[in-house]
Parts: sequence; C-alpha cells; structure tokens
Amino acid sequence: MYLEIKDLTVLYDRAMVLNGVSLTVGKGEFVSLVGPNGAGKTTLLRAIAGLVKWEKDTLKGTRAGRITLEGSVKFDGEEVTNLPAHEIARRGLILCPERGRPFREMTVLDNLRAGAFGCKDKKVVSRNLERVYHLFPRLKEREKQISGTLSGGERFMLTIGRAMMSQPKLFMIDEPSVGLAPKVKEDLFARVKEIYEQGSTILMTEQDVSFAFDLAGRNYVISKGHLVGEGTAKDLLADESLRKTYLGL
Amino acid sequence: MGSYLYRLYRGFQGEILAVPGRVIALIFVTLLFLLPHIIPHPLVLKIFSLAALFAIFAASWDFLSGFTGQLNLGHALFFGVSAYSAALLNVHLGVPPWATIPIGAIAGVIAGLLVGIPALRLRGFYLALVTLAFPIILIGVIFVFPDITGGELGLFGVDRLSGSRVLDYYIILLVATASILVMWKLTDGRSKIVRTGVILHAIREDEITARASGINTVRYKLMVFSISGFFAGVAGGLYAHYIRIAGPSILELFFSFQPIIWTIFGGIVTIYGAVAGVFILYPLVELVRLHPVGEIYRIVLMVLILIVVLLFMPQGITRWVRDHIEEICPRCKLINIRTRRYCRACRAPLRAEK
Amino acid sequence: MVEAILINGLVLGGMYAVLAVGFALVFGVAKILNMAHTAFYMVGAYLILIMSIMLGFPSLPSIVLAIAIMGITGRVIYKLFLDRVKEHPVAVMIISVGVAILFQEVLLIGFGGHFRGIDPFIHGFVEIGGIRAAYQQVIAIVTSLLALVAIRLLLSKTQVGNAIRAVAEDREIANVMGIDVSRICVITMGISAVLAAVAGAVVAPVFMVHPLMWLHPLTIVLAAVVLGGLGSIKGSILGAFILGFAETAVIFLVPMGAFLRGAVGLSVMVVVLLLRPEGLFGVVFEEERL
Amino acid sequence: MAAPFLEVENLCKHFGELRAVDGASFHVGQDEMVGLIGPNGAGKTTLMRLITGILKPTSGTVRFKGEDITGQDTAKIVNKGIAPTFQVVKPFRHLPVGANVMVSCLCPRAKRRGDWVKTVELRARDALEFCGIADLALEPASVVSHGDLKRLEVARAIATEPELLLLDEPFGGLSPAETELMGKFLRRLHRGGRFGRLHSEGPAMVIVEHKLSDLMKIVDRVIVLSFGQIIVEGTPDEVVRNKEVIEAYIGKEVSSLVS
Amino acid sequence: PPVVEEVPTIRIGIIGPMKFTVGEHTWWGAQMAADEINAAGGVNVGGVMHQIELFKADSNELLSVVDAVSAMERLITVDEVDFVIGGARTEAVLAKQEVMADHGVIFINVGSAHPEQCMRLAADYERYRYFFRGAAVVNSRYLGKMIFALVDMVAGEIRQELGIETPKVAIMMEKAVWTDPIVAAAQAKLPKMGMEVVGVWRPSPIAADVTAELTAIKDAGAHIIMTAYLGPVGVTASRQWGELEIPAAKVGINTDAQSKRHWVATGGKVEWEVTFNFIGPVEITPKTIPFYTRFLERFGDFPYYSAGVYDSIYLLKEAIERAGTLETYAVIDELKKTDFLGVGGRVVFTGIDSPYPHDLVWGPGYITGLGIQWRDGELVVVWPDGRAVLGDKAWEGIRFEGTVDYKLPPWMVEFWKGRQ
Ligand SMILES: Nc1ncnc2c1ncn2[C@@H]1O[C@H](COP(=O)(O)OP(=O)(O)OP(=O)(O)O)[C@@H](O)[C@H]1O
Ligand SMILES: Nc1ncnc2c1ncn2[C@@H]1O[C@H](COP(=O)(O)OP(=O)(O)OP(=O)(O)O)[C@@H](O)[C@H]1O
Ligand SMILES: [Mg+2]
Ligand SMILES: [Mg+2]
Repeated sequence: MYLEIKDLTVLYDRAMVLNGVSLTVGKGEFVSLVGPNGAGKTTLLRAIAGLVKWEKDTLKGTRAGRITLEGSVKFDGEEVTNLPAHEIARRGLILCPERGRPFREMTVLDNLRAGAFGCKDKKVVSRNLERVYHLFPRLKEREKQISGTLSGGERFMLTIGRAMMSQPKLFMIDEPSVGLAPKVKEDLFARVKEIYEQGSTILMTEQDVSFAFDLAGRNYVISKGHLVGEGTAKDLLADESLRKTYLGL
Repeated sequence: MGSYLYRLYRGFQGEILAVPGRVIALIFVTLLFLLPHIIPHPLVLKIFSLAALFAIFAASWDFLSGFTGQLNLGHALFFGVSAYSAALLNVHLGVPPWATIPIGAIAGVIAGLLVGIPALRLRGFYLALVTLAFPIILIGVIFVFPDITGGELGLFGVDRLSGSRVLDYYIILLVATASILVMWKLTDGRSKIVRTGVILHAIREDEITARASGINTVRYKLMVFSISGFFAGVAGGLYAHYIRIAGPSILELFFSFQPIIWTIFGGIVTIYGAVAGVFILYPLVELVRLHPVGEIYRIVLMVLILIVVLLFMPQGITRWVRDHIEEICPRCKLINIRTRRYCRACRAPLRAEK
Repeated sequence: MVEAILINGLVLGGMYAVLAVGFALVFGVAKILNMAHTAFYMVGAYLILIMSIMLGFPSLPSIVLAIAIMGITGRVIYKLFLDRVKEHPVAVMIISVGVAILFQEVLLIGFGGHFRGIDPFIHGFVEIGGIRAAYQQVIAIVTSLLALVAIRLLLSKTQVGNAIRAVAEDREIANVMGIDVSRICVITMGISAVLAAVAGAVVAPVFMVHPLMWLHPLTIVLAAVVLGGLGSIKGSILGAFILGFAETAVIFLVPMGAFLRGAVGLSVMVVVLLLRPEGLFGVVFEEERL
Repeated sequence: MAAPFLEVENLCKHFGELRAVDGASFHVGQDEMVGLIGPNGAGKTTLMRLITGILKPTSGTVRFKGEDITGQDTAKIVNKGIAPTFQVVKPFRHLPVGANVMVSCLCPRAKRRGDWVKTVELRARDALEFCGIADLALEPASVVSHGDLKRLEVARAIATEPELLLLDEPFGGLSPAETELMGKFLRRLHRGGRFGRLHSEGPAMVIVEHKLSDLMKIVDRVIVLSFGQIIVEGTPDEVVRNKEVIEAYIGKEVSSLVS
Repeated sequence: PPVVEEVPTIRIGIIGPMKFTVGEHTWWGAQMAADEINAAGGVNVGGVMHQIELFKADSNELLSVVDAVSAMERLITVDEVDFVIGGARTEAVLAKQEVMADHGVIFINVGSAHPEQCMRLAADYERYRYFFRGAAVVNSRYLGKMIFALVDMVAGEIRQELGIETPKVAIMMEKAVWTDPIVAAAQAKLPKMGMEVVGVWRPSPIAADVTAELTAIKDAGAHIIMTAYLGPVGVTASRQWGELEIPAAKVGINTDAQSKRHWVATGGKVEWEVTFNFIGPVEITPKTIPFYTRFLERFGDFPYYSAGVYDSIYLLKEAIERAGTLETYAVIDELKKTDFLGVGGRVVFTGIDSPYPHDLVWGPGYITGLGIQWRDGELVVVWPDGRAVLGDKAWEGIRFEGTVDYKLPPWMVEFWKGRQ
C-alpha cells in the first residue's frame, strides 16, 4: 500500500478526536473521506501530514500542547509517523489545508513560488506554474496582488494552486470546493481528475458527497473519530443506515 | 444570620478551598499580611513593600497588554507621570500623600488617555513602538523644564508615606491587594457580575469581529488605557512617597521592560501571574544580593532563571503550575484539583479512559 | 546650514541604517522580535576589541573572525533559546531581552563598565564643502546600501528568501510546503547576527564600546523598522535615514535643544505612524484598519 | 413592496485600478430574503463589507431605514440592526464558543432589547442551540471544526438581535445534512416568532452563497453580481434560467437547481 | 587561659556602581586607605585600636535608583555599618540620603558634585546632618569657576600663539541641571573675558554621536570648545573631535578623560584635550605623589574619585580618634571641625550657616582641583599655572611642582595659522 495508516489515535488534552483510525490508499488511487462536521476529517489529514505532531512540539509546556498521538503512518513503505512535517512534505505527501490559508502579505506569485520550495529545477517550477495558471486563470490575472486581499474563492484557488506547485505524490485535499462558484467548482473537479489521471494519488475530504463519490474510486466515511464505512460509492449508497445517519442523503 | 454564615462558609469551601490555586493565593496573601510579625527586619519589609508596589505596576501592564492585547512597551510612562505629579504637588505645594496619590493616579489616567487616543488606530508592534516612544519623549520634556521637574536630579524631598516602616508596608500592601482584586475582577471572563472581562478578551482576540458584534471597541480600549493608567499611577504615586524621589530613572526603557519581564515570567493574561512574577523574581534577586558573590551575579542569575523557566513554561510559571495542580473538567470546565478522578460538580471522569 | 544638515544627516542615517538592516530582516521580515539584536552588535564590537586590541590581531582578520563567530552565535542563540518558544511571541521577546541582559552582565563582569573604543578601518576624514565626515562614516553609508541590496536580492530572488517570508506569515502552512521552519529561522538569525557584527565593525568605531551600548541603538532600530513598515527592508533603511535627518536637523536648528534629538526622532516616528498606521511601506488590509 | 428598508445606491469601491464594486444599486425590503450570487471575485463580500462599514466606499450611499449610514463605524451600524458574518471565519479563538456569542449579547443593542444581566448566558445559549452547536458552548473556538465555526458565525450575528442579517456563505463547509438544516433554520428565523427564550422579529436577510441548490430553496429574490455590477435581479427561477448568469457563473448544469 | 576580649571592627560601607569605573575607583580608594590604616594598627578609639572592615555594596545606580536604595538599606540594616562612603548618580544619592536620614548613619558622598545635596542640609539640618561632601569632590558650583579659569588660560594661549584677539567660544555641555548655571554664566561672562560666544550646544549626556554638533561648531568658526561632561557623551566627543580634527581647543570637564582608559577608548584621539581633575602627578601636598604612584602601581589606573575616598577614610579616622568614640553625633561634631591635609589638598568643611553646609571649602589654600591635559598617552597638569585667576590675586603663585605649560592642538594651530 502506498499510504497505510494503522490505529491512528489523536487526543487533544482529554478530548478524543480520532479513535483508532486505520485506512489505506493504494498507489494511483483516488480516495475520498466524507463525514459530518466535526467528524475528524481535517484532524486526520493533519495528523498524516505531521501537523499534529508539530503542534504538539511547538506548544510543549502549555495546556494546549497536551496532545496524544498514537498509531503509525506509513508512506511508500516507510514509517513517517515521527518525521517532522516538512520532511513528510518533502517526500511528496502534500496537504492542501482547508479554509484557504495563503501567506497573506505575499503576492500571489510569491505564494506559488513558496509552494515550490523543495523544487530546485527552475524548468519544472515554471511548468508547474503554467499548469496552475491554466487551471485558475484568475490567479494569473492577479499575479502581483497581495494575497490577503483576494476574495474568498480566489484564496481557495491560490491555496490549491500552491499545493500543486510542490508536485505532490500523494495529494491530500481538504474540502476543495468550499466557496467556489459552481462553474469553477466543476472546473476544479475536472482538473483534480486530470491530476489524478496523470498519476498522482489523491486523498480528498469533501462535503459535497455527490461530487466526491463521482470522482473517487473508494470512499471512507468517518464520524466522531471513528471510521464507520468504507467502499465504493455504490456500496455506501446501498447501505441505508449509513446513508441516512452520516451522509444526509 | 447563622444560616447566612453557613452559606458563606460553604461558598468559601466550594469556591476557594476546592481549588488549589486559590488556596495557594489565600495562604500567600495571609503570609504577606503577617510578614511584619514573622520577619520584622527592615530590609525585608522594604523589599516586600517595593514588591507589592511593583505588583500593582506589573498587574496594570497585564491588564492593558495581556488582556486587551495592546502591547505597551512604554508602561513606565503612566508610572512616571503619576510619580512626578505626586512629587510635584507634594514638594512644591505641600499636598499630603493621601491626596497626591489619588491625584497622581488621575494623572496616570490622563496619560493613559493621551496614549490611548493616538493608539486607537495602531495595532501590534506599531502600537508597541509608539508607546515605547512616549516615556523617552517625556524624559526630553523633563530636561527642558529643569526648574519644575528637577531635570536629572528629579524631584526629591518628597514626604514619607507614613511615619513608620510597618505602617508604610501595610498601606502599600492594602492598596496593592485592593487594586489587584479590582483588576482581577474586571478581567474575569467568567464573572457573572462584571462583563468587561469577556469583552476585553474579545478585543484582544479579534477587534474587527468585536466590532461586528456591536461592541464599541474604541470606548473599551480607552477605558482600558485609563484604568491601566490609573493603577500604574497608583503604583507611581506610592513609589514617589516610598523612595521619596521621582527622577528620570523611572521613565527609562528598562523600567518599562520590568513589568513585562515580571508578567511574562509569572504568566500573562492572568493578573495573578504578574503578581506572582514580581513576588518571585524581585525578592529573589534582592536576597541573593546579600551574599557578595550573589551581588555580582544576581542579574545573571535572574536572567538565567527567567530564560530557563520560559523555555520550559512558555506561558509563565503560574500557568504551568496551575496546569499541573488543577484539572479542568472536560464536560463542565470547572476547575478541580489534579488528584480527583471525577469532576466535583458534574462527576464526569477527569482522566481519559481508553 | 542646509548642506551641513544633509551631509550630517546622511552620515548619521547611514550608521543607523547599518544597525537597522539586520534587524529589519529578523524583525521586519521574519517577525522574530529579537530584542537581543543590538546586543549582538555589542558582542560583535567586543569581539573585535578583544581580538584586535587585547590579543593584538591585525584588524581585518579580527573583524572577519568576529563576524563569523557572531554568525554562529546568532544561530546557537536561536537554537538554544528561541526555537522552543517560537509559538509564543511575548516569550520570544522577553527571552531575547534576557539574552541581551545576559550579554550585558557578562561583559560588565568580565570587562567592567568602562568605555572603550575600536579602531576605524581608515583614520581621518573627508571634507565636502567644509563639512567633515570621518571615512568610517562614509563606509557606513556604503555598507548599509550594500546590505540593503543584498537582502533584497536574497528575499526576492532566492527560495530561502521566499521561505523566510512564508515562515513569518504562517509557520504551520510553511511546514506543509516542505519548509523547515526551524532551519529557516536559524538561517535568518544567522544572517541578522552577521549583519549586527558588521555594524559592530562599521559603527562601533565611530560611537564607543561599553556594556550598555546596546540600549540606545535598540530604540533606534525598532523605530526605524517600524517607521519603514514591517516587511519592508527598504522602508527600514529609509526609516533610519529619516531618523538621522530629523536628529541632525534638531542639532542645527536648535543647538540648545540638541539633547532632544532622540525625542524628536521618536516624535517624528509617532507622527508618521499616526498618519500611516502601517508605516511607510507596510502592508495593510483595508478591512482591518482600525 | 414595503417601505424602503435597506437601500444601496450607486455604491462603488475601487482598489487602485480594480473596481471591486462598480455602481451597485439595489434594495432589500423589511420582510425579504435575498440571495446574492456571482462568480468568485465578483465583489459580493466587498459589497457586504461596504454596507457594514468595514470598508469605506469610494462613492455611493447606503441607507438603512431611511437613514444614511454610509461609511459609519461598524459597531454603530451593528447597533442599528445590521449584523454581518464573515466569509473567512474570524472567531475569538481563545474564548469558549459560548463567550463568543455572549460578546454579541453584550452589545448595546442586544442589551437594550433584553433583561441582559440575568439572561445573557441563556440567550447566548439559545443562539447556539438555534445553530445546532450548543454542545460546544464550553469549548474554546480554536478547537472547533471549520463547519462548526461557520455556524458559530451565524449564531454570533443573530445574537445581536438584528433586523437585517448579512450572511456571507453561511453554508460554506457544512455537510449536506447540516446545510439543509441551517437553511430551514434561517427560513424559520426569517418568519419570526419564539425560539426558546430567543425572540425573533424576523430579520431581513441577504445571503451570499455558492451552494445554489440550497440557496434557491430559501430565498425570495436573487441578485447576481459580476465584475462589481449587478447584471440580473429576479426570482430564483428567472435567474437560474438567465443565459448571462449561466454563462458567467453557473456553468452548464441548471435543472438540478430548481425544484 | 586568659580571655581575649575581641575588639569589634569599625564597619564602613562602600557603595557605588561596582561594575562601572566610578564604583571600581571608589572601592579601590577605600581599600587602599583601609589597608594602610589597618597595617598601621588601626583606628584608635578611646585608647583601643580598632581595625577597619569594609563592606562593599553594588548600588547599580547608573541603571536603577531602586537598587541603590536597597543597597544602602542593606549596608545599614544587614551589614550594620557605622559609616557609608560612596555615591555616583545624583538622583540616587538624593534617594540614598533619605535612607541615611531614616537610620541616622553618617554618609560621605564622593562621586556626585551637585550642590543640592548640601543645600538640603541648610533646609533641614536636623534630618540630613549625617551627610558630608567627600574629600576632593568639588561642588559643581565651583567647578564652573574652574572651567572659566581653564578657558581663560587657553584663550591666553590662543591670543599669544595665533594672534587672535577675541577668541570665539562654542559652549558644548551636556544637558543637565548641574551644567545649566555654568552655561548661563558662560554666556554672560565670556564676553567680559574678551571672548565671543558663537553658540551653545547641549547634547544629551548619553549621546552616542556628536558629529553634527562638532560640524556646527566648526561651521561657527569657534576656537575654543568649552565642555562639561559627566556622561558617556564625553568619550564620543573626545573621539570624534580628534578624528575630525576640529580646529578648536577642547577644554572643560570631561570626567571620563580623567581615567587612563580614556586614552585607549578614544584611540588616542583625546590628545590635547584639557579637563578638570581632582588629582594629578604634581605635588599638591607632600602626600600626593606617593599616593599617586602607589595607586597607579597597585591598580593600573590614575586615581581620581579614589583620591576622595582615600582622603575621606583618613579624615574619618581622625575625626573618630578625636571623638574617642563611634557615637554618631560625636563623630559628626568632630567631622565638622576637620582641617585635614589629604592627597587632594586641604580639607575643611563649610559651616552650618553656609548655604551649602558640610560641603568642601574650595579655593587657594584649600581644595583647588587641577587642570590636566592629555599628551602622548600621559596626563600632565597644566593648571593652576601660578597666574591670577580672572583677576583674583589670591591664586597668584599657586603652581604645584611638576606643572607644565598648556599647549594648543597642533592641527588647530595649523588650521588657523593658514587663515591669519
Ligand atoms: N486543537 C484541538 N483541541 C481539541 N479539540 C479539537 C482540536 N482540533 C479539533 N478538535 C476537535 O476535533 C473534532 C474534529 O475536528 P475536525 O476539524 O477534524 O473536523 P472535520 O471533520 O474536519 O469537520 P468540518 O467538516 O467541520 O471541517 C472537532 O469536534 C473538534 O472540536
Ligand atoms: N483590499 C483589496 N485590495 C485589492 N483588491 C481587493 C481588495 N479586497 C478585495 N479585492 C478584490 O476585489 C474583488 C472582489 O472581492 P470580493 O471579496 O468582494 O469577491 P467575492 O464576490 O466575495 O468573491 P468570492 O465568491 O470568491 O468570495 C476580488 O477580485 C479581490 O481580489
Ligand atoms: Mg475540516
Ligand atoms: Mg466573498
């Protein structure tokens, strides 16, 4: 398995956020992660990306730093559980965070260049830049704008574009469609599909279940920190209780 | 009557005795009040008088910068303005201390407003630098009018607070206790009586959101500046009458850093942390001085303690200790002593069980 | 008179600019409020003093060595003291104040609170229209401009520069981009400590060397950086020159009030900030204006 | 059409070259629920910010209940009865969720409208319950998930007892079930009445949203903004079928939007 | 075995900013005096020889006045000293006077020269009578007079050497209360002395750069820079003056220039500067040269504050011996009668009816102070030069053995010679 997560448990102080989650993503797979608000989707992605550990380290000595992180994350056959977040990112496990968090005081272009931090080859960088601009022409228009002044939707575009700049091997996208106009959203999913078809592996959380199920080959349903379902869209939709309780369909 | 007393006792037992932090505070305050009877040495009284006075000063910084996030790097201004006003009135006009200190505090309020009004448009480091500039500018002004201000000599020959050392100590201690209680109440976010606490927190967290919630942040910020100025002013007035000189040294950069150092060391955004910071660091350094070697290395020692403590307890010593002796109930958020297994109110388990 | 103000202001501003440029990187851009920055300048000056005067090394090697040592010191200080608490900005501030005081005390105990001096690169002065400026002061101006160009190139043209800004904005996200936050901060501190040591070599010979010499420049560099606007190197340099001109103007226009130069310089800063709350070149989001 | 309630006249906001809002004029009636849609960067958020005084307009006027409120201080406007939410959530991160809402309950307007001393906690709680996050009341906002923060935004806004609610993407990040629930709640709030101790006089609403299918179910009228200008105004049905709108904004799929 | 009754020591507290030059010198001077006295058997109090025991307290007063007050309190209440000697920053000394008065302990101030400290005695003698101005320290009122004498000497040289009849004077004194009257007096008096004042510059005592002031002074065509510095600005001023070769003779008070370190600190740029000093390598009294050389040998620096401390301890010893007791008021009474020939001159205190009680009598035949000039790394004494001072004949003939003639800076001579 490309990404293999075993018994991942995250406790913030004493609040159990993830409770023994195990999941796998195969190379070249498109997996989606769905579930109600507060289920722990974001936390799961953050834990994989090493951000939970980072949080724990940086907040050492304070109440907020009392975080328990157990379980193991294996990526491409290697244990990455205890690697620092930037190391994980360097191996190609890239997280595109939710709510669009650009580096506010930097221009759009500088944001994108920051995304290409690990990439030494100038040609590759400019090729990736082309790709991002192709996907979001709006960003090219706004190349010189300070990204803190972008509109909400533009910010999401930038965040996704920035993550794409770092040439993810395994791309974790947290709720890519929030705040995007329907047309752009459509476009985005087409692009994500393109990226996927070009050989990336994708793990995506998404509220818009129908979209997610359309795209993904396999889906996980998570609720209150537990995995409650797994399978293809068809399987999941067939399960009446799952559909009602967790998917709201 | 009897039942009332009983209820009072139950409240005391439930609200104070059950929470270790509060018990420690209670013991500490009691000890302070008994100090002249336990150790009647004049030097000790002097050290603790000054500590109590600086505690007001540090707490007033925490009130302004900790709670409202208005980072003030020139807090000495309020202290200095008040000390100078009190000294001026006392030296030139012979006004007695019981009047000069309140008037000095009012002067602190005015200084607070004078800084607060321009500060309304500024935030973060920009605000910090503007506040830092004010006391330095004031030193310049003081040197321009040496006839009134005494220039580098300061205003000397200020009256003594009272006739006796012990009385001085009690006056300062009482004023300090009262001031700190008031500040603590004003900032208590959970208080059901005074609601300013939660608003101050809100302004610190996000001023724009506070405005969008209909809070007139301008008014509150000015209020905070003036209250902080008031209490720093109280400390300044006491200082003038205790040291009996108000000189430019109390406006220097380092004097502004001191309350910040104490507060951060003790624990920011707590008020009591500022107090604890002063009462730990200040006497410690002074007592180390008694030894000739300690005298040389006292500041090195203080700084090392400061750094080490902050490295391991980045939020300050009291907050670290609090986190280690108290447990907040995950359900009802009530404070419990660490040794309990279930919350004293809602009986929820305090420890996670797998 | 006017040319005297211009030349002297330039000379003073140049020295302030050399002091400020390293701070502009570490505080202005990387947003690490390292109050020990001017203490680094002081230690740099002392290192040069120890090596060139006490140990009798020739001056150039001692300067180079001092700069190298400071580069390492800056990194070590960051690693030891600041890295752990980088999420708590006030703790960073106070710890760095602590570090500065520590330097001050160690120097006081070790060398006493005496005034000392280090030799300029070249003794003597140039005379322009009857106005004299020491060679060392001219060197300061040139150094500040060189440093300005170098840092701007670093920030705009290199990945590390981009990463420094990214880290300053959002450490968490920087991590996800594969940026090693600690390493970037260490590099930043290293560069800024080097620049502080350069200031020690360039500025200290004009001023003087003693264990409290860090306090006065601290206000200057803070004021210069904030005046120029956080995030902007050229703003900081401009801020330094503005302070220099303001102070010089005071001396020439009201010689009796020459002692007010610092106060006037800071007042100029206050006024500018009241008119432009984000400093001269700072970034502001209009919806967040207060 | 009822008496003029919110009137926006020729409002412009230019950021240098960029005309984010370019001469927008519209009005909202006292009993209306209006949807505001448009492509990304069309100027919707900017328009909302102009109304609430967070941004000062380049030109144009905003009138609320006949009074000119253009460019007034946000707090003042909120106290007149207009409550905004933010698209990018901005909670008081270190305060409990309950206290987040309590701050709104403490604003002069809310105080005037209630016996605040005794019930401020309870009323904050009602607002939370209304948005379905009462169980998080004691948790600090920094630990709350994104979707719940969106709901907190709405709770914070309604706690000021507004007459006009300006909601910027209230459904953003909500799961389908919760979106539906929230939509229903908004509808109910709009109709007015009693919810626990919370009394609603039925505020008018302007909702910015990209989740068209959910939006169209609840609004009476839709305004479409593109490049800072209002291009179409009409009922949901009309708008969704409008060619211009489809081209600029919706893309291909239409049928699924209208029930 | 016979019971040996232990003789208690005389406890003297030495207070000062010990990490700084002032405090260091205070301590050195005290050590030297105490060691000598103890080696000679001690102090004879009513027939019993007492040893002197020194207690060192770091007042840190340059940084914190509160620290100074605590240090004073500690000396008195913990170390239980009988006398306190020391003091540097005026603000701190004034605060320490209060502690002194509260406890009634004799306090001899050797570092700060401000007249206010003695004027307080005139206002409230009861309370502050424990205070004495230490030996060799000159009340800053008299300092002013001395500067005029020095300027007059320099002006004479300029007239003679350069042929400039009315030399132009730039007044450049740090902004402080103690210099304010000097500045005012200079503006009034210099024209009467045949000089022209071209401007007054008042840098801050802690200014780190005075290039602009020096430029302006040169611009104004000054021949003399009349200075008064206690603060660090003195170092910068010397250094930059020498570096820029400002063509005006620098004369006045520059306390830091009294130390040997100043030469190194300024890289020798202080050469040709003239400053007031308490003591120098001339025979003020027969004790001076031996003390000077012993001190230089032992501590590697020229004595300055230290001379005052040294003398103060000796005159305290004499007062105690005369009183025959350590009782405070008896010692005060004897101190008042002091007429002591120390290393810095003849020490006599002013009476209680003077506007400055317990201050030092200054003038010919008493403490005079010296004018010293830096030449080639050495301090030479150039004043008193045996001439009348501003018409005061009493000074005529006062010229200590070893005094040399004043010389103008060579670059200055060169600059003005070319213009004449
Ligand atoms: N730092 C934290 N401390 C304590 N609890 C936390 C913390 N971060 C998240 N949680 C809790 O963990 C739970 C899961 O949060 P998470 O953000 O992962 O949810 P999510 O599935 O992404 O929800 P959404 O769809 O709303 O974004 C929430 O209930 C939240 O309160
Ligand atoms: N302060 C500013 N400076 C410059 N441009 C700005 C500023 N604020 C907004 N803009 C620009 O104005 C345009 C309108 O922004 P606005 O946030 O109103 O869009 P929106 O309609 O809300 O879009 P979205 O649906 O993506 O949230 C955007 O293109 C944005 O980049
Ligand atoms: Mg999420
Ligand atoms: Mg928007």
